[in-house]
Amino acid sequence: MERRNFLKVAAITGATTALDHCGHPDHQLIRFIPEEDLTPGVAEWKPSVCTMCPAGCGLLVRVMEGDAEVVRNGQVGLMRMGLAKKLEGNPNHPINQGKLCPRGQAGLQVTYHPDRLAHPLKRSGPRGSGQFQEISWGEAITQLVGRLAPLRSANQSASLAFVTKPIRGRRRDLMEQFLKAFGAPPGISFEAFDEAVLRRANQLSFGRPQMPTLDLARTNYIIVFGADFLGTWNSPVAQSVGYGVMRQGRAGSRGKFVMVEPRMSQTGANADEWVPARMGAEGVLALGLAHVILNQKLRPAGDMSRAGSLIKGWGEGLPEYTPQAVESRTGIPAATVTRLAREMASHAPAMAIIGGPPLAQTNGLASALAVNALTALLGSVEKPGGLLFTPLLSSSPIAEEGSRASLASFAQIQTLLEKAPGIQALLLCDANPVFSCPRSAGVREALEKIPFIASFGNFIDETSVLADLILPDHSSLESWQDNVPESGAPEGVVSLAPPALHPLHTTRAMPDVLLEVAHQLGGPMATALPFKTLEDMLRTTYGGLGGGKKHDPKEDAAAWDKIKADGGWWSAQVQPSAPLLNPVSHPPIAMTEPEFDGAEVDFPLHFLPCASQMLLDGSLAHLPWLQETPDPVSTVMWGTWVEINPKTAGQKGIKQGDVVEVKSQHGSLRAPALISPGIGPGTVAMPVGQGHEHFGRYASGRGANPLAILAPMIEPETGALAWAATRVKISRVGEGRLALFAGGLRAHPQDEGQR
Amino acid sequence: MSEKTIAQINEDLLRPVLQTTRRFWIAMLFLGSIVAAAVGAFLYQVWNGIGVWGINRPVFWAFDITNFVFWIGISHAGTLISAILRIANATWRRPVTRCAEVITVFALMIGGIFPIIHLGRPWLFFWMVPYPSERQIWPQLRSPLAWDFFAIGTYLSGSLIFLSYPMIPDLALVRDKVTGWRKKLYTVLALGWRGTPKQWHRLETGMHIMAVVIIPVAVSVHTIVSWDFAMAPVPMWHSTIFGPYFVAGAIFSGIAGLIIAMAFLRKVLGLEEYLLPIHFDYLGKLLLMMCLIWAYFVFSERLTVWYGNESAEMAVFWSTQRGAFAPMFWTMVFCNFIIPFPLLAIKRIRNTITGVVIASWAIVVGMWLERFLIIVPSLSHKYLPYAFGSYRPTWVEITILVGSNAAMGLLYILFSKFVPIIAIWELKVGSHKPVFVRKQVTVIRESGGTDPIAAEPGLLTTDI
Amino acid sequence: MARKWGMVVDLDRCTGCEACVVACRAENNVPTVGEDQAARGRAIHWIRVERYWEGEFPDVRLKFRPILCQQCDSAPCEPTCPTYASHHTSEGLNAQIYNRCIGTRYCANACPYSVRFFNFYNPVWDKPFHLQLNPDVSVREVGVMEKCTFCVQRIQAAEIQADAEKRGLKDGEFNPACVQTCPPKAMVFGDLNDPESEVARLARSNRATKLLGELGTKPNVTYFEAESWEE
Amino acid sequence: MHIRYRWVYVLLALGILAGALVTPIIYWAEQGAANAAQYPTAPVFTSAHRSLADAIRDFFGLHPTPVQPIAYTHKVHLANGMDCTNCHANVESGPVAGIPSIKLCMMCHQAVATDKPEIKKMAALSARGEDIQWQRVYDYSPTAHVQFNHAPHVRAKVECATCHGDMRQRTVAVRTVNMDMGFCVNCHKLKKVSVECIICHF
Repeated sequence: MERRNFLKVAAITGATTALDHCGHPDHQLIRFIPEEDLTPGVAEWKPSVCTMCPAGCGLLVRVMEGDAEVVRNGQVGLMRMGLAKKLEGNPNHPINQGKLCPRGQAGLQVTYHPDRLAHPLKRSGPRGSGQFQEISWGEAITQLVGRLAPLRSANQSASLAFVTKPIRGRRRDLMEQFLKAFGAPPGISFEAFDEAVLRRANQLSFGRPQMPTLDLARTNYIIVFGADFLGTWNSPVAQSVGYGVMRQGRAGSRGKFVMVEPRMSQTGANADEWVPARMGAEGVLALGLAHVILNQKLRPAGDMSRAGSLIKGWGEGLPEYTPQAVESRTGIPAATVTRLAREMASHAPAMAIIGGPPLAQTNGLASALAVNALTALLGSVEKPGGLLFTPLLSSSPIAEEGSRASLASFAQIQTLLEKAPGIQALLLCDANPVFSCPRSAGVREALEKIPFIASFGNFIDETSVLADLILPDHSSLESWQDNVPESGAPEGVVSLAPPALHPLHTTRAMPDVLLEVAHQLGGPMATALPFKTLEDMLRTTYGGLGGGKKHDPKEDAAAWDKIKADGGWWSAQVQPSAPLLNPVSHPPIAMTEPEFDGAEVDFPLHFLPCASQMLLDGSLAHLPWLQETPDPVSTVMWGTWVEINPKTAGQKGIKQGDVVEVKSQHGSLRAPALISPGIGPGTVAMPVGQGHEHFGRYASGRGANPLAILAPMIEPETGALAWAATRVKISRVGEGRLALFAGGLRAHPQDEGQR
Repeated sequence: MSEKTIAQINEDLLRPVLQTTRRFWIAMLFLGSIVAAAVGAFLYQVWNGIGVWGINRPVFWAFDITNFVFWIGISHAGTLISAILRIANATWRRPVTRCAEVITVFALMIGGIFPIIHLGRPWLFFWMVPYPSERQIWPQLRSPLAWDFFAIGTYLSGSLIFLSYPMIPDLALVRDKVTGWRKKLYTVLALGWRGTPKQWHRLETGMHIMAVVIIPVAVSVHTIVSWDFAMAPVPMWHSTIFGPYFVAGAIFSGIAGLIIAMAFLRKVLGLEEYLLPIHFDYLGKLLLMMCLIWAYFVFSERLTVWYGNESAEMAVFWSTQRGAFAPMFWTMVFCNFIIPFPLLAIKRIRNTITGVVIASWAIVVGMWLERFLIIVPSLSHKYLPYAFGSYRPTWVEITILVGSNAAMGLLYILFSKFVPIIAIWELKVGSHKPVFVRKQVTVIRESGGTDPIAAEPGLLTTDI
Repeated sequence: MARKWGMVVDLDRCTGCEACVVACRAENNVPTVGEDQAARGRAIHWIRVERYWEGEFPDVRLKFRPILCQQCDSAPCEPTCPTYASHHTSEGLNAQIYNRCIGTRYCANACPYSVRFFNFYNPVWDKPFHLQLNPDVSVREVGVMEKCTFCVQRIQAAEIQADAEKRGLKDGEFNPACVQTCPPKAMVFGDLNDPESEVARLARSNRATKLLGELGTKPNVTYFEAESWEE
Repeated sequence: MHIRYRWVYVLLALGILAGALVTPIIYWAEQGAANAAQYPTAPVFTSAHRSLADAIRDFFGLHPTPVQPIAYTHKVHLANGMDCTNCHANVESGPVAGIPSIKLCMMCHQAVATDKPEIKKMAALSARGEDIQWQRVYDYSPTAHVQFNHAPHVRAKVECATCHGDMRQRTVAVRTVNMDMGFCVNCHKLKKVSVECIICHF
């Protein structure tokens, strides 16, 4: 149907062009003189940095000459220019070692997306109507300056706020410096699946407020509590590479992988043993394991670090966490607990990891500390085959970020909302809190009150649709990129690369815009940000790296060129440094029971939103490649689903594909049901990512957004959103349709009974 | 029959050819529009792509090939039957042969079109034809589809000869009865038939040779059609039983088709005195036998699969016995066995034409379902369950299916409009002593007419 | 001796992440068909990751298996094609020649692995997505069958390059897109006729199994089944 | 035929017409519905033919002769001692021979033959910052799925003229050699190189 229309359009408008070397370009268009001279038909591989998630993988971009329809000074024409044809991992990069995840592979589509904003826009209709009109860059920047200058003169500069997607690198520093110089509070780095709890826990347990690096390649035993480390969590590519080695890369020693999670994820599917513990009870299980190890003296007690001292009753050998007690609280047989404990103790190096759902509980921090203590007990902190921490370069923004990590982005957003009436101007950079926060948090309503919103993102999404002014950024391939990865490699890494492509549209790099604004604001702003462009800034920061100690300009220049050619800088010299000084002291924590929103009688089911392997937190839902790639577990394409255990479905009379209503105390949504044996009868799961109102033609009006109906439950200490702490009820609404790629469920159809 | 005089026979059998009724035009109108709609549907498909059909991955074949096999099956009534009966010298065959042979030719034409319609790029169908081109490539002769091309080609041309050969005397007969443009037309068609002994002799021998030749061809055609499936490693396709199974099924549905056609002619053209209950009785017996053979094949096919209990095949098996396709499967069994068996087995019912016709209708429907059930369930349950699928037809496929049936009717009616649908001369030969062929020689020389018994006996002696 | 391209897939390494699926789409101009067509079973994935459930909750398992064209030595799809569009090359590839394909779809029916995909409509790319299309791979049109080619464009490019430099191909000098991107390095590609190549070495291993080998298709893709942990 | 049946012909015609119309009607109906359902569609790239005429031309392998914006004369340039590779620089190294941008032309023609009308045209273009819209002369229909690579052919000592004719005699390039598959296959056979389909078609 769809394609038939496209065909008709094509046939009628004659919109057909053909690949430049095997067809005829549109004749009516004029040709511009190409800016560069590439060898036609020959591919060039240029380094870049993947920005689909914060992991900071190194890219090689396959650039080939081609004809692009471009607009140059108001005129449409064909331009022969370098076009990105394929993304591959940079084989020399220490994090992804030449590999890429599906999301990284799809990064190409961001640059060539038909709904990408091609030029600055200003709002022409009422707020949120999505009506904008095209303006020039000059006008756009004047408008922005015109809004910001008065704030400073009226010394309301504190009333400027900045919300950005998590960026690790100089861009982020630039924002911070801009805000500091302006006199505004620090920017808010917003992530939907917040890792603040884990950062906090690592800071308390190990003195490192950052995500861990897993030395899977050398580990013999890994027990994972909820962390989707082969799919979407932390630095998935680096972890997958290590996982491959752990499985079959070492002669004779195949490591064991135990997964503890309530619903089978793509990661869990690979586990040797899959342990569906009760939601929120993961910490208890961890302590149960520790109990066995401690009391059976399976590990020298000497390894008991301060990680242990943070747990109430650790010194006494965790008397309340006998296997039987654990069985009653987690639903995991005592025998299993004992066996697992023995196994992991006798297969050093062994490690325990926590992430994802267990941390999204009211007792998330306690669970994290419990698991950290277990890892410490196993003696694999900052040891080969254990938890490592990527050394943070002195120049890295993470150190600073870390000190802030104690406050989760949800908490930061909430404080922002509280201050909202006082805020005069808001700057957005690809962050989408309206989509990613529970509707009950009222983000949209609060933002609508802010008199002026400017967005740097290059797509219209639920948040930037509220903007009055849009200054679209280049795509990541078109601009300078740098990233100081928080985790993923044992050595210090800077991912850095010059633009791989000439800009396709009349966009501008956000840092350059900020710099220009700063200069136009003049005074202290100009002096605080002396750089002309991001490139200057990057060079002054990293130019010295790898150069000689005594900064000889010639040597530095060579080093700089090398960094640009390599796509970054990394060095084994930067060893894991000693734990940070002034460790945060903290009273011991008791493993409390998790609290859930919604009484069990009215809302009998746990509701588990889970990161989508393809669409991540929804920030990639606009890419058709990812939309059409079947989810690995459900094989659903182009949609959302509610994952229900066959028993639960049977009771409610729900069949595969039926539309069901999921109702929480804070809202309800509708989505087709997916009957899956991989989830317990007491839980329903939904992938995050669909349910966009405004996010390009491929995502808009598709599926439902589970985050919307969440209760505003938080982990008290960090203020992180406890997104797995909501209870719901479900009911069948009627017939529906799922675009499933898989036919059968099982390898032997008979298992499903006679078909 | 012998009490009917030659004049009456001519009168009765030439009537449809010589005068056009209103009913004829209305039929043409009706069928014509349906056929036109089907042609439109096909053009629509060519313009948009075959995606307008319901086919998908893994069910790449459905209605298209079902119709193909079905029509090729129908085609097995005519030529095969009449050939066998000729050789067996069954005299009751005489009124039946032509309307049977016509079915063959038209069914083949219609069936033969489907492999072209079903192509993703129909305009390139001629690549299946071996012809020298600058590309220096020939068709892949290992492909059953290529075999189909040759088999059907042979069978069609064979059947055409088999049909048109004995038409000559009757065309000549018409030639002598009509005037104007039609005179010219039939003069050409009659190929200068003058009924000389040589001509009669050649006709007879020709028919005998063709009858012998056409039987193995007919058998081979449907065997080869069955190989389209049997040669592919698809669960429940890859089976040795398919050859005979398909041939049996073909003759089964073919006879049913023939009976329906005969009943139709009998009513519409008022041939009650020519197509007698006895014919339906005989054909009914034949049909009964085929019904049993068919049932036997289905049973043994199912039994061996079930007993073999091979995982992939069982998936298909259960989908037809209890699964999504079960309703169709049991309808098929009902139509092909439960209904026809008693109707045909009980003599009293078999002698009523109605009973036989009802059975035939059931069988035609049932056999179409059988073809469908051979193709779709297997394709939707191949070896890897992950790639299982299902199928739902679209209006395009349905229109084309209906259109193909309308086309059959259209062609059949048109034919009966232009050629006596019952072989007049055979009837006459049947109703007189064998010696007459000799007598008639002189007559013809005398009167120049072709009507064997035109002149009175008296003339004979004087003229020789 | 002529080359014979083959692949080994280690299911114990495969995590089912589907990076291979997207990489293949990017490299080979595989079109997206949209939700409606996808729901009708017309989505095209030259390589797919099959998943099979075992058991019931809580003792439930999920197994992944990437499936691409197995490039069979005696491929059922080849003899079925009446026009030679599907045929075997001297380097053991299972070629699909788009321009020769008339769309009988017989090959797809005959393929036991269901790895052949048909263009039910003309593929479309909303501009400017088409700027990404790989000029080394042709864009298929309606009515044409398509399938994994082992990235034949990369094979040919490498061979032409090697000839230009008057040398042979080095093992692992190039890889198909799926192999190149596979994060846990579950796939290995190379020349099976070169006994020194890694893929040949692995193919000789005692872990080697063939998918549906019992059908006698002689696949050139070898699978290493997932192993279980023992102390 | 009898006169009183004339009305039947009319009916017959109408009936068949109606039948033929059924599908287009449904088609347009569907189109309407679909368009309503569609998000605003940007112009698309598709492998569909632009028009029925295009499809037919493609089917019979007809190549319209392109009209070049500038009457470039190969004859003169080659006579002045230039070489094919001066402009088609990548023919030895890459798959595509390449056509230079107007920059290269202007290098000489700022000085050379500036008075000639064609050169004036070109100068005007480059002044406007536009390139010359050269039209392809030799190309394969997309439906031919040919992946041609110049370099190996040049390395195999195939003369340019073998496929492109003797350009020393030509002004504007026109399709002198009919590059159908037979042309390629014959040469491949002659030179004993593989004629496997996959060599060119993928």
